[in-house]
Amino acid sequence: MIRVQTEDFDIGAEIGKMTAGNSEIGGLASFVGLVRDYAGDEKISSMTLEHYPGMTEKQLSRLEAEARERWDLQDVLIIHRYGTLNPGDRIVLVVTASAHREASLESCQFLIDWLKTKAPFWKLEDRESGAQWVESRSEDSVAADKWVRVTDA
Amino acid sequence: MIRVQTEDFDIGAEIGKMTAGNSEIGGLASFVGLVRDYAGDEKISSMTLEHYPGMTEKQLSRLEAEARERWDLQDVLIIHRYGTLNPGDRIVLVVTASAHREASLESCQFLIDWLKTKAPFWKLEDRESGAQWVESRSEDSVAADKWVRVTDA
Amino acid sequence: MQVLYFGWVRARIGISKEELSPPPEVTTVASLIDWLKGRGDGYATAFEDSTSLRVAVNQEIAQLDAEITDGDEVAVFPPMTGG
Amino acid sequence: MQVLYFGWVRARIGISKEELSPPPEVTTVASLIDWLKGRGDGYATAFEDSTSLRVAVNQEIAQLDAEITDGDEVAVFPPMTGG
Repeated sequence: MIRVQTEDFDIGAEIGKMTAGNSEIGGLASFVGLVRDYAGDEKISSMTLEHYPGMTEKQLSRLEAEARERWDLQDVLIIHRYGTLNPGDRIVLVVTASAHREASLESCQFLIDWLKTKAPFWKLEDRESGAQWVESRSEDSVAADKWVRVTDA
Repeated sequence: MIRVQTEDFDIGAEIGKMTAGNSEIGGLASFVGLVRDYAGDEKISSMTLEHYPGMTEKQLSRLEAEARERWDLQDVLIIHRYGTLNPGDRIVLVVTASAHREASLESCQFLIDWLKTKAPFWKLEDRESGAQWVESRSEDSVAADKWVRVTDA
Repeated sequence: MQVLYFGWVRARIGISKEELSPPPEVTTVASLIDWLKGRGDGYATAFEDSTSLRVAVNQEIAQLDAEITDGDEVAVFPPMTGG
Repeated sequence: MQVLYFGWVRARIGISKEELSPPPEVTTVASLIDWLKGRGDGYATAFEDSTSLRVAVNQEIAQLDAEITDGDEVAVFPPMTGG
């Protein structure tokens, strides 16, 4: 399941819903991304996430489908927030559940790596020196590319 | 922090405590291991975890220290339950928090891999055909060994 | 043709969306961008460095040489920074 | 010497812990295990296949040839299955 929303999410409740009544789940991996208070040595007072409504939902659904195709998963949840967030606020939640720990851990890492470069979000940091767009990092492209399969090339 | 206990744990509350007031955390990875209802095609009615009191705490603390030495982590939490658990029950929680997602995801995977082979727990499954000790899997040794550093050999 | 801008592309141009009727020689995203550059300083600045631009056609990631037609939804934006 | 058993080692022997005073020729974990085998069928069965045994001395993982002395806490168990 995917959700794009301005509201915060409750990690425990989301995981609880996923595991309640499904005792085929042996391993559940999750990742939470949060707004940090510093970018380098500059204090951040807030971060505004802009996204591409319509395309965002399509892309996240596609990422979920891709993860389910690559791994034997019991469940997948991606929640991505947009709007203005403060340091310490949660931005994104990825949860993957499988019978086996390897599948859950790997697919969670996969989804986070691909979200970085394939989910249409842009981040504007409100820094002491003024507003600054978060630049894409080459390490993120490298991390995303390591999941490209030879058959996809 | 490490905890060895019979009681269940609240994932959302644990993660909330970790992130509250620490806005240096950019990424937080977690893993939950749960009791499955089947082993192969045999139904499991319960699982009893036995551990080595004293040594367990030592080993888990050592794993936490090792993770903190290898990655730049803001926080680490390992909770491992023992006693008799039912299908769907949570067994273990690992949470790692870092400024960066890579460190949190990698260290979480590391801790789970090492827990499998280095935490003194033994599992007795109550199956339809009778009680059966869970055997260690060679894949788990392989997964654990991939984290051995050349300097440790 | 619906054209959308995001991130610093949107910020430089000053609008997030516009309905455009480009001339017939605009057949690809690249030629659309070239044509847009003539519409004002904001566009010229936003599209200065084409290697830093990413595009989508009808909400699907596309290349700069992707063909486009009248009814398409075309979006131009910086590299995505999700997660 | 405190000796502890876990998992199916404990189940086969029937006890989880015992205070023992092995003879002077018992200087390593391996020789302790050999001596224990003579204490009854449960021990013999539990220690049948030494490759499936793991040991700890004073709560630290050790090898079968690890030296042990009187005050030590020695544990014998199957491969661990944590997590």
